[in-house]
Amino acid sequence: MAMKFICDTERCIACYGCVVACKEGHHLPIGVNRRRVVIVNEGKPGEKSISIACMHCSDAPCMAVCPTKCIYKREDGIVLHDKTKCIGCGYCLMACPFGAPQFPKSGPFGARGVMDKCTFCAGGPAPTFSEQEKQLYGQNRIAEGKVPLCAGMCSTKALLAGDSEVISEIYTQRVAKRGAANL
Amino acid sequence: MNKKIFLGLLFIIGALADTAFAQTAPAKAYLIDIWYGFYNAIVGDWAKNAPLFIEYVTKMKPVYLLVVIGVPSVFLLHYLIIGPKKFSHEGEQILYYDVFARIIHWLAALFFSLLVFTGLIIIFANVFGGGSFVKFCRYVHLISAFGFGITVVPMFLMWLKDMLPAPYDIKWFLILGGYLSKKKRPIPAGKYNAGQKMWFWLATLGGGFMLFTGFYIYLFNTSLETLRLYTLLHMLLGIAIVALFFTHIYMSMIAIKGALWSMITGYKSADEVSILHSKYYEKLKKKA
Amino acid sequence: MAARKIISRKAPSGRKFTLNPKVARRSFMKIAAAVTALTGLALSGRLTKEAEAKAKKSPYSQSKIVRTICTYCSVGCGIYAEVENDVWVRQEIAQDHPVSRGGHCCKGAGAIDMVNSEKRLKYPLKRQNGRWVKISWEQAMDEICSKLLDIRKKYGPDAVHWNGSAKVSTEMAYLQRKLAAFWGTNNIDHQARI
Amino acid sequence: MTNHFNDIRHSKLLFFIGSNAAEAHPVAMQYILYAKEVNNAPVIVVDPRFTKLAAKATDYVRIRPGTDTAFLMGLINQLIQNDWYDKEFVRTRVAGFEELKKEASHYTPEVVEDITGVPAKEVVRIAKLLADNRPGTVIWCMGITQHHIGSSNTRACCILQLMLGNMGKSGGGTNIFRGHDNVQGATDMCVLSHSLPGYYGLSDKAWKHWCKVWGVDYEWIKSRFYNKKYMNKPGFTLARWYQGVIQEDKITQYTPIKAVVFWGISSQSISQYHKVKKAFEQLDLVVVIDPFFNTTAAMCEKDNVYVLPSTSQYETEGSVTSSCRQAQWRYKVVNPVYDSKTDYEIMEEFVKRFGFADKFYKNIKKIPEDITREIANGCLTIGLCGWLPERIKKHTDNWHTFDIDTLQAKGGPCDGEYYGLPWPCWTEDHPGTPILYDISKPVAKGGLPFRARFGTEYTYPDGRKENLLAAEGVANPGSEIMGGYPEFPGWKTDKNVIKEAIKRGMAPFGNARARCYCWNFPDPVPKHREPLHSPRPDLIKKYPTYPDKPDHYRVYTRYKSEQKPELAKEFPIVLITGRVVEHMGGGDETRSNKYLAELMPEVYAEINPRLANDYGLRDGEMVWIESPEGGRIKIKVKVTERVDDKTIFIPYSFSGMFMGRSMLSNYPQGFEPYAIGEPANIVTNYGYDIKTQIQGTKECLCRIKKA
Repeated sequence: MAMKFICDTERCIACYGCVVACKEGHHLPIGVNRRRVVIVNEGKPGEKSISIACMHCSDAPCMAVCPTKCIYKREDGIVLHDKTKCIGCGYCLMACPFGAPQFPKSGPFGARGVMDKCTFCAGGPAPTFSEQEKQLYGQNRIAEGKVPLCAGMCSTKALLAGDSEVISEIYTQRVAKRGAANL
Repeated sequence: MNKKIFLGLLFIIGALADTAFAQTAPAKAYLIDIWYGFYNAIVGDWAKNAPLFIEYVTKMKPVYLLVVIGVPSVFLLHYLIIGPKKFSHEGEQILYYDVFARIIHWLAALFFSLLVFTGLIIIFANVFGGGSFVKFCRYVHLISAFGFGITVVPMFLMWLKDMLPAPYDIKWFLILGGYLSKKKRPIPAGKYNAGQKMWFWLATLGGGFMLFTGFYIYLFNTSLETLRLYTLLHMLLGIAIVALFFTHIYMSMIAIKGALWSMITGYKSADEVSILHSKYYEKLKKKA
Repeated sequence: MAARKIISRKAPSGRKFTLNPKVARRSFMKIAAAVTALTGLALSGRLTKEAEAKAKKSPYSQSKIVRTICTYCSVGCGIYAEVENDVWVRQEIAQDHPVSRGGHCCKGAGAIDMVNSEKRLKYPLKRQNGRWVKISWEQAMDEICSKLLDIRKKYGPDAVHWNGSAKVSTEMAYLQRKLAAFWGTNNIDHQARI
Repeated sequence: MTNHFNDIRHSKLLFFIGSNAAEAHPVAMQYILYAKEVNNAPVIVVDPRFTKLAAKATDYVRIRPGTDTAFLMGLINQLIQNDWYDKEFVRTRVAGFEELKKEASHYTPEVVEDITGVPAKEVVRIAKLLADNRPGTVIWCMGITQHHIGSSNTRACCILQLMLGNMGKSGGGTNIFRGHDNVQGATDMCVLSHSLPGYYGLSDKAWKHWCKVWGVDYEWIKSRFYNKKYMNKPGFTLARWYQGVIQEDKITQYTPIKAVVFWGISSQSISQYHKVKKAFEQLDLVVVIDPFFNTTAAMCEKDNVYVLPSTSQYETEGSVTSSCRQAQWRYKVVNPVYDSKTDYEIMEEFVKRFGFADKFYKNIKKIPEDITREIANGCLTIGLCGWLPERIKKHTDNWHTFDIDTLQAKGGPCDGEYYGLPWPCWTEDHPGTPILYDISKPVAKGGLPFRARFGTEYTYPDGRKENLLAAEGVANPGSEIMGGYPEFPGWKTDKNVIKEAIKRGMAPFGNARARCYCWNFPDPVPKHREPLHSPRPDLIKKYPTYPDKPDHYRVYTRYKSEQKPELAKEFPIVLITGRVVEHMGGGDETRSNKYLAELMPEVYAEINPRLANDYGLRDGEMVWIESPEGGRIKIKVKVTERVDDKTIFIPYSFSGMFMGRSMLSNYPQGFEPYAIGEPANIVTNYGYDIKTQIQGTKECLCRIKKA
């Protein structure tokens, strides 16, 4: 089992619903974008957009390079990190293909604070539902049995979140339906 | 591992694959263009050097471990088998380091040691449990870098002349500075021997390069591609610096009995200079 | 059928509800299946903090869910507002709303900010000598109404123009029109004009 | 909207004209994309700008701003010429076809190409697409309405659907995505200067009906007015009220306006905003009631302004009507925060001090439920009789029981009813009318014929007589009269008449034909007229505007005298405004949300690379944009191919700057929005619709200067 996101680019309309849902839900500071929307060919035919966050890679490069070994993988494939251990070195950002790790400028001398990234709305290593968890990682919706905010609030249901097998099945079906309709 | 990451990428951007089925925008944009558009916008030049970065950074820790454990153990063996060199500290004294040189040396030494130790702590952050202690070390590393940056300049200038390489340095290297024998034979070396020269150049120029790369790693305001390169170089050079740093400490504090005092008082005994810096001693004698 | 499994899930409001099977069959499946995956996960007990999660199912134990409607555009998206001690603590996903099905654009996703924003106007203000002065409601209403009545007396009821709103409830909009009628003017308009 | 959002799932074609649903109505996109994906429906987007919606289109048509009627008439002409129109539908349910045919025949593809810039071939192709994919839906927004011929534009859209026979069908219809969350409700309540709630108008009959509903004496209401003439005369509109203060155009009211109340509305949405600001300085009193400190208050630089903090919508309750005429109950989430009061409380404060509280609240004891009941008692014309507070609440409480395909509840407490009881909801047990003019269902089950509002017969100018009632055999199932019938006498004021009609399976307002020829409009059949400020001086002679209208909502409105061919020389660039997804309306709310402000922190002008290079402008540079009326704004350039090289686009949701000057010092400390920018409406031009006086912000001219 591995939790994953898929963004259906044919459906994504770059409404930024996922971005604000995430920020508002987890009370993120300005400048920290756990999720962002990338638009290509803006204003031209072929304009497409995609919503990107931590992809919770099965073989996460960030885990490999972290000097504090604060990034870990849960059994369900969600990649989380321990903010109390993180030192804000930035290696994870250098290793990440998606630019997922975020660094608020909060340390002394404008240094990077500790890393922040998408938690798949699964909180962090702090006790579930504790004040500390809320402060550091935001909501822990997975523990409540709820879907991540971004996918739940996606206006066109472009963003899918869940077990990779299930969502890729849905996605395949969707594309197949589209294909058949266009034959 | 890289293969897996790429597969992951394909999975994600595979979301685009259905453009092949669906009718697209009015004037057809080529699927491959869109794919590359996304790839460039999201992944960018990650594939160029990030896999390399990941590979080397993960391998760096054992190398450092090897250096941190290996170098001292070699010296321990040396100490046990060959033992330190002993010189008489009585008799004629030669002024080796003036007050200015000593102050600069010790200031630089302080910052440099801080840099090395905090650097090592950062590399082995998981051993120290990460968190606020290591974060504190990061700030110490940063402040020390500024301190070292200020002191390294006069140090570089004051020793530059004596640190220029000389032909007999090759001979020094061939006999490894005579540290492998217990005999007291004059060793070919000027005011500073080839080992010291090596250390000097590494500490000043290498240190400068460390400052440069470190500054970018701290600011994080250049492209990730460059940052990865700088980080790698920072870490690679760090290995050499840590190794020589340990050597320097061993040599000055243990390998040559009483050598430490010369940097405190400024004087070395003629006995010591005549053996370890024979060429310089000859020069001095000639002058006299 | 995977979608079937989620059909009788507890609604966030605590009420049992049944989704129309047709709903699940349609493209609604996407998010629904994501729910399956996650609830399935919760049940498999492989969560890191499984024991703690069991003890406390929600971070807001005293909260209740209020159904309300987004205030931005005319699509009328549903919102589940989670309220605890008269504080809107969290905006939940109204996945079973027949029109929006949980969807929000960026404005709606931040609807909670309408209440919690620190930029909210906090007290009546009056501009005096070029500066803003805090006044009481009583004073504000007294001054405004006496000025309005003076203008009415001096120039007639049509000297006041009322601008109503498309952002208030239908009832309130009705009262705005009624007020203009009772005031004695047709000088009333709102955003629908433009 | 004649249909509802979910019904778009059944569409076989989507025709957007002047709508950017992807930014203005993102959640509606899930149905639009569903139709595109599953029905393989062509998505045709007609817009001067390549919008985010156009990015999802299958066919994008770039049109010159202000020429929608010409394009639509060109399509209609193609449908008629090629016999692609729905002959049966036209025979049985449409009136004035001959007149339409005559007028439309002028708009050949070549003529359309000349006017709109759309290639002639493209016009034929789109017409064929429309004809081949039925039922298709036509969707529009302010891109269609905000023109001086906005009312013609909208009618042209409706006529297009009539020709295609798409009216009253699932998947068809004319779907106007409206702007604000409750603009439909507020419009139904006619917070408008030309009508009383329920679109009753301002006639004596209407006043008498409402006096009866309110339980007040008609004579008393009359005594409140200056005189009876002003009771029946439409008042100033939002678009031009400020002329009542500055009087640049002659006003036809006995007094200038001395005080203005802004209740939950931002002023920067009014065109020629610099003149509105001038009006603020001449007013004796400005009252601003808003949850946020809005621009209106910041623009008043005289000691004449009061700002009252009302609560947000989540701290009060009431029903809201979404674009598809469905009511939902917006429950109160929390009690009012800070020292703010709900709108109802503020209203009470006003009414109490005005001294007519007993009359005003005669039927209203419990707020807001009793108000809903009073509305249900009064608004018979649009069938709000069934909108009881309990029913609306029941629907909202059980929204999960409604089928997303038809919006009909299956089982549960609302079994068989349509979500939100889309009006007309004729009686207390009527399920609502999800699709207007649908004659496949009985009226009692949500069916409806066309309204017989304009008599039973009409003689056209050429002497042709036509029966305006629907043809024989065309009526809702179960109707007592299978064919056209006139409206029931007294149905607008008597609920029993409505009940009686429903019982007989008939619509209270009759069963008629939809008119293509509206004799009560300046242009009975929609007709292209060049924008007042046209970039094509050569076309002005051929398609001139209307004569000036001396008393248009109490103010002289220039048409003919404003349309000058030489203007385009000095102001060569077309300016259009529009929405961005991050901000709403005037943006005072959304710019006070830090996340939204972060996403869209500043205003910009979209300029085509070609135009930018001609003026030597680079991306991110500042530019002055100037309007013929003297408005000018300093704004950042965004070089993009979204617009063509004759047009620039500015999002209108910004304020806080004024002609290059920051107004931040006018905000009390701590209440400034996170993002400020120049209001686009400073540079929007003169020009108002001939019928409704909507402002023409989508057909402006401007010039640009490097800053």
